Amino acid sequence: MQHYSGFGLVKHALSHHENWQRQWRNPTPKKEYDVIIVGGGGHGLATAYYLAKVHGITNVAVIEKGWLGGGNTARNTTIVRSNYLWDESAALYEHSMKLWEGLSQDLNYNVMFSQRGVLNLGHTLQDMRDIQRRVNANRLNGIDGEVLDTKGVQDIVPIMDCSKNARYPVMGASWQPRAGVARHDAVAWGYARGADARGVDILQQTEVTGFKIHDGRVVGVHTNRGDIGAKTVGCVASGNSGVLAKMAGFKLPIESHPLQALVSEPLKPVLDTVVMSNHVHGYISQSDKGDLVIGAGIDGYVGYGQRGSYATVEHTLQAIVEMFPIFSRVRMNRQWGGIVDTCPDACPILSATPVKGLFFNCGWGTGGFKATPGSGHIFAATLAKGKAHPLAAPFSIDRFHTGALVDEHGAAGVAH
Amino acid sequence: MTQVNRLKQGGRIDRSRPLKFVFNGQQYAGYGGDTLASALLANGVDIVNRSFKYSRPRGIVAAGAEEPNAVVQLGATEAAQVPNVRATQQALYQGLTARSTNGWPNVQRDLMGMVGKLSGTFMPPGFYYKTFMAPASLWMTYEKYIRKSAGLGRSPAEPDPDSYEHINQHCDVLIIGAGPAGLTAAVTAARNGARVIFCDEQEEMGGSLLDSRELIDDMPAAQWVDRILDELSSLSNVTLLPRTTANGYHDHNFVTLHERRTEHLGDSAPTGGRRQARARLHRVRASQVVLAAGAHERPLVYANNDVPGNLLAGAVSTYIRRYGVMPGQKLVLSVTNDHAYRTALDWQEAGCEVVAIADARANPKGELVEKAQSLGIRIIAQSAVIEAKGSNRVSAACVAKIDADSFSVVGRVEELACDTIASSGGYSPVIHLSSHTGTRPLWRDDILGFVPGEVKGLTATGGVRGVYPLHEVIRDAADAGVRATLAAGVKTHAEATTLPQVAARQDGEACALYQVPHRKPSMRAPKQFVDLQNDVTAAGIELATREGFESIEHIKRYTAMGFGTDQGKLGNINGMAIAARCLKRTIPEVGTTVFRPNYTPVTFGAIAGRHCRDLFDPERYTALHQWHVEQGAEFEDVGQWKRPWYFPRTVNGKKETMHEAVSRECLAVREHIGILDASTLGKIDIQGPDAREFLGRVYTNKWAKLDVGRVRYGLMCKDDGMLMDDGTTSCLGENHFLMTTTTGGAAGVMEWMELWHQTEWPELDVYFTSVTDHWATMTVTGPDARKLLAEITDIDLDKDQFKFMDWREGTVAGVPARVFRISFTGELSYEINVQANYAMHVWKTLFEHGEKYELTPYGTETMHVLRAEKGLIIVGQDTDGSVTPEDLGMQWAIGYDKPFTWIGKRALSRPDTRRADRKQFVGLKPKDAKVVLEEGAQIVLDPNQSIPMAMVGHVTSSYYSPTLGHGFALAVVKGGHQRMGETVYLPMVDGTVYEAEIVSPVFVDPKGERQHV
Amino acid sequence: MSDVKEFDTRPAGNPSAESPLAWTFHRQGVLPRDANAGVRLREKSFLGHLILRGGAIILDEAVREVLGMALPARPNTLTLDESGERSIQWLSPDEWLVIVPGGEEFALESRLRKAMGQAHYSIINVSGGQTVFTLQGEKAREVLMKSTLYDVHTQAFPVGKGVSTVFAKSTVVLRRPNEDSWELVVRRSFADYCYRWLLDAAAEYGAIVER
Amino acid sequence: MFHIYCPYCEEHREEEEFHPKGQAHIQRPVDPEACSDEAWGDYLFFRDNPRGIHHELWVHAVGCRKFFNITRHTVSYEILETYKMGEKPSITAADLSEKDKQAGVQAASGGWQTVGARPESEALNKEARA
Repeated sequence: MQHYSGFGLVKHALSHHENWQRQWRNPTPKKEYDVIIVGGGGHGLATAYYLAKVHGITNVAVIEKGWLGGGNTARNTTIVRSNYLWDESAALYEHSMKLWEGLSQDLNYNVMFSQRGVLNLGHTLQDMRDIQRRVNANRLNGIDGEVLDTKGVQDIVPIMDCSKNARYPVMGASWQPRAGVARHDAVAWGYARGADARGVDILQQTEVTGFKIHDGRVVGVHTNRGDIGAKTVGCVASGNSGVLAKMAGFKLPIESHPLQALVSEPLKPVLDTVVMSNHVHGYISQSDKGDLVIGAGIDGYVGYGQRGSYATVEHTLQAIVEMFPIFSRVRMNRQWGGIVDTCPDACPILSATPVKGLFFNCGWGTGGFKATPGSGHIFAATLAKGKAHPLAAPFSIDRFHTGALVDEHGAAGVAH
Repeated sequence: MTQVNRLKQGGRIDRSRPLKFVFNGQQYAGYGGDTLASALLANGVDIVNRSFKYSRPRGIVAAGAEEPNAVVQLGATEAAQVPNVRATQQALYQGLTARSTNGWPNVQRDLMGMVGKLSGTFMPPGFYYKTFMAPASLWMTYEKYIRKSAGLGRSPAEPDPDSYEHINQHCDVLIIGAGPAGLTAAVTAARNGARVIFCDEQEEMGGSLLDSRELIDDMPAAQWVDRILDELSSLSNVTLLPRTTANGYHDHNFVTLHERRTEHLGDSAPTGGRRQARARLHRVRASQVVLAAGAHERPLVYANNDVPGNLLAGAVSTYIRRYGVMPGQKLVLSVTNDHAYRTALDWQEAGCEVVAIADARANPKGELVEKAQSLGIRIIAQSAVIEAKGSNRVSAACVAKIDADSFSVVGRVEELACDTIASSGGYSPVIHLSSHTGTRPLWRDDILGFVPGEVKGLTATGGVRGVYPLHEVIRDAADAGVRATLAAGVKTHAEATTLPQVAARQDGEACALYQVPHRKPSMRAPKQFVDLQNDVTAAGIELATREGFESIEHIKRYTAMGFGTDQGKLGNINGMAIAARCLKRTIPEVGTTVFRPNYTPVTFGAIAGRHCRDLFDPERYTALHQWHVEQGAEFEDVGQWKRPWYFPRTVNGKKETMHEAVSRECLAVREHIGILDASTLGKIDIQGPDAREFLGRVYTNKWAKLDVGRVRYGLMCKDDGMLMDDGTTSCLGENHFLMTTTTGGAAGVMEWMELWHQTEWPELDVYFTSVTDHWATMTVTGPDARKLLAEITDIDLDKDQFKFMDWREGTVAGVPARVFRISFTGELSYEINVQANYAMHVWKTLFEHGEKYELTPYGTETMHVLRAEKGLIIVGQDTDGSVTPEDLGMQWAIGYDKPFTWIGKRALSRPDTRRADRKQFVGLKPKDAKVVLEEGAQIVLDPNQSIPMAMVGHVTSSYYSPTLGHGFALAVVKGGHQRMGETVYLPMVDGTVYEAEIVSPVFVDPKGERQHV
Repeated sequence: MSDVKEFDTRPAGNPSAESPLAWTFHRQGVLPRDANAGVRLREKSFLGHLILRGGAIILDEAVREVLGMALPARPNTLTLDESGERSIQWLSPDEWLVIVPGGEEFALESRLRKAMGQAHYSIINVSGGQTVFTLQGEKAREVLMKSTLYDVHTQAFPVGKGVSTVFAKSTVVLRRPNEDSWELVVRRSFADYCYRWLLDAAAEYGAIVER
Repeated sequence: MFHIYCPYCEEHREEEEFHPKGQAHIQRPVDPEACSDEAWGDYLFFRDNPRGIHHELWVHAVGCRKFFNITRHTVSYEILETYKMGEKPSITAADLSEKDKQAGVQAASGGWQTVGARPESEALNKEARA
């Protein structure tokens, strides 16, 4: 793998940039792999990367029906935080946060993880109770966080309307300084490059059309490029997980919903943190390019169309203008939609399945991007060992039968 | 300043209306009918901006929505700032003030330009990903500078003085685009009786006909436009919307149109007179949509094609014919098609020199070619401009013979002195709207462009589907107008109206050329720009493909091509063609890009509409709201309701704090009497012979034996066993009940019951009707409640006649009332329901009589304290969707042996709901009486353990009790019901650790005697 | 149906009553009276409102007998008596809204109950819970277009139509009792919001508010 | 933005008047007590989630307040039919074209069971309509 550095850039400039290597190969599928990952998004590529790097398992293929990183990795609002309420999810996301903190160096690929802090606003007394509960829990779980009052919020975001005149005045917020945003595409590309360099085959434009199952055990997959054998298969296909599960003969407690987001035209720096409001219902940050990146809630119906209802966008921008009256004349450049796989308890599934050797990692709903490194790291361990990593254990499919849900709806009321 | 480039005559501008404007601090003049861009060109302003990555000088390229460079900051005052306005779409008005968005200290002498020259070398696509990684600690510092250099315009710093609005529209046929196709389709649909909405993004309708050389019905095209518009505006079934951009096409023919109502008049909507909205967002539900958006001309990609003076051929014609502006003196035209020859004709007719036309075709022929030849214009076949010379303005064009197949320059390079290079590489249909709902466009080799895929309810016509010759456009559009009208179900004879007469023009075939080859390979040639706004070059795309980015989506993301505010209207196809060349594929194999709304950017304000400020969200008021306001109540938002939170008194000029007010209110209730406006509680009237059975199914407890005249508290779960809502339900008649719900749960419970009734149990005879707003509810509570009420009611309040959990009817203050003896405070309480119109009368009468008892109004905060002292839960505060009735210790409210398996019951026997260590509802008594625990504080058993600590629960409610004289709390604790008397610890963020004892959640009057007195 | 508690919520005496807009008018002080106003807005307060639920056939018989009016059977329609003061509005296949002059509602309820006998139905008095706005003037339709999703074009919304629909961020029953006016049946707690919305949307046309 | 035909109001209305309520034809087990934990969990949480033809329950929340069913394509978002409670969809998996099948289009499997249309309530519904 070509090492990236500032010095390298200068060297390449002198040769007119004609000597840069491919960041990943375009290999021909082998007959069989030790592990096949279905889904070449951030989570799938991270899984492959850590399988190779941590567990030394390099005879791995990542099978992607489109282009790598082309699903939700390419369509999210890039927020990274770990201040989740319940111990189980907090542990999961904090594990991920720690990996984020060294990710650019680990991958030798600058994923532009910007720890600009995330504010979760409270507008009602109950919001504030929930915030206190979450921050207290976070602190005892070793996760940074503070409860701010209105003035504390205003100090961090002077351009926000924190006055009493607002319909739902800002009463305070939780503040996680280590949280922030990252360059979403770079995450997928960085993992792809790192995995490829360690021998992982990334098979793009390859669609899994079925699973080869013998005696209740998965032995490979059918694809549009022929059958490929595998000892272990891990599905990391977000919105399409339900479709894959159906191919393998079982159902998941998942529904795929549209989740919309939008960006403004690029502006000079005006907002240097991430602001989220469950109650007024919108969240916003500013990207390195200057776009205001704004997220909406999910639409209530099942949808694989990568688009949702316009009314959702209207409501979101109403919330943004309510919080930031100065943005009224700023213009929305583009809107788009992702397909998010939502679980009834707003927590993921990292689990074995009724088919031996077949594992699923899905159900990240609206919050999957931030989990990318942690999810890949834990799922790689699960695939390598053939049983759930301790952090994954609470997120087994069984919980929907025993009732042991990890209900994060309070923490994920607004999609992020 | 004189308008050096303004033609003496011609154009559609209004020379009788001179206007002054300011650009980059300098004053200029223009005319009514100008755009900012045409006025800048008229004044000889070459450089309008600096490019964002390389800081190169940039000029105006286009004349419409596709303009990538002339993006300016508008506004004379702070509040009226508008970032990123395209000068080509901004009408000039008196006093318009604009400036470039990049360039320091100014666009003419830009110091960043030096940096730009360097970064041109060191900043290939993706360079961010390859550097700034060491040391990790410095990344946030690097990032600060990266951010500073990004962005175009700036946000205003003050709130917008203007308002915006939505308007909902419905029509048979929506026609988008008022060029020849749109006009023809509109007039056809309108004459056939369709309800028509006809919109166009420009200041004036007419599209390409406004600068056309052609004749329609023997009159200049622009004159024909006027005639058709006159007819359309006289028809009552037609809504004409100029200055209105169709910016989003959504499912089932829902289209958003953004109408700029006052942006052509000034920085802000005119003041004085009645208030107007600055913009109107039309939300159109159209039975049929006719897309007549035309096509954008494609520039050719050659070296230094970004130097000011490089324009689109069609834009040059537009500036000359529509605005009476010469963008230069000496023109070199580089083309691949016949249509662009008109620019040479327009140029020469305006009295300036056409140096040459470089035509990429080996043997150009066609009417326009012949016309140019006959005018003596030099035509250089099989050649193109391969490089522009000049730094701040084009000084020459390098023209050479090229071979497109081998992608090479095959002849001598001739340097032609000129100040303007206009190029035309063909036309890209404006398919954006047709792909907003996910339909993939289709590539057509014959027109060298993408056309719309099939979209239900949408008919594309004219240029947008690759029909370019005017006579064919008109025929196609008339047909589209008829088809759309019929498809909309309009009853009509559907006769195509007489087609206007247009001479058929013989054009030669166009050839395919995107990037023009240079003598040097792309990586070494001077920059050949593909996406001008994002500084994406042909070399950048080549590098991306070299590094393995092979899908067009990868290439776009790696290079940022198409991510600008122009969304790649000029560059995308060229970029795809370059990628196709590098990857040795065809353009459709490289992929299509699916456009997303918006077609052009729309202000947040317009999308938000009137739903902001005072109208952001409804404020719901009870019938007693005015009284609360006049008493100086502080309000709490509960859902959309405004509820009094507490009533601070001003004593000796000093206003009580919340703590003081709440203590006073609490003691008043416990010692005398208080009154609460409880009107916001949800109320549902339930009638029918199966009402009782239905209640038994949706509530956890039993309802079979509740007598008429009695009230019962009930819990409602979802089928996962988790508590969803609670409230009391009264038996009004054998088949008649009145249910109350929580304030926030009212609508949800109503829909919940309808859901079960309509989908699972339609055989039950029962009806539900919301009566939340009909009844006003006032709770009088406290030891003196009976005495007060007795003064103004005819109801027998005798404690044995009217017992706790009874209800009675009668009058209160002369108004018919239902009175419920239920208590949320633990005190003797009467909840009075009267028709809301009479509530104020009853309330005031209570106060007239209550003065002697020190009747004290209290708000939600006191209500919370009083109920917490009694261990009564608030759903949503003490529960969070993971709490069962058993967790709450409310087994007394669970009908385990009811015959029907009520909602939630089965889930209680799942392994997880049977766990002994579930979090259970308890009271907490802080060891230190002065302490009021923090709500949300986490509970641990061992305060000395290391982080992460094992948490066993949290505080759900916590208050100071003025009655008890100490703080107390409610909490959920793992296995809490078995831990009574144990000590737990609450480690706080500041390091303090509180101790508390687990106790019963009932702190006041544990035997419940007071409510029974 | 028997075993239901009838209750006349209107007092016999004459205690002061406050319409849902009482606070709104009080706060506003002087009501708008613009010259050349495009819209005129009026609250028709203190009317009798009853919700009838039950089977169409049997309810139709009862209202014919008691009110001398037919139950509108087609969805989204409205029938009025000759005076225009009494109306029945279709709300759903088993639900209708009856509006009568204030004070008539309880007697009407009792007579309907008698007429309905033992059938399964319900009648609910909601007179305190909602109010009626009338909107008139040449710009009334445009103000409604800014406020509601429903197509208010005369072709789509002839006299005699009435629909429950979205109004800004609230809901109303919108109906057209005659050529000149629109009626909005508004929930009490949303009345202030709807009123403020209407005036804001009418700002460019000018408005007159009558009490 | 869907334009939805309400089978009770007998006209098309805007999406904002409706709420989606999840997959249609999910029947509550007749005897919950006899259900295994697994069967109960399936009823509560497991859904078809097809990429293709889906039968959905919606309510005309701001309108007639009636629940009804929609058969909708979850990729194209085309509404293929709407039908009242107690009725069965006329478009099901069997109607998928070969082309659709090859393209991986799926159909919800719930088409045969209809909530509110267990034999006893179906009879009652018929009576009510008569």
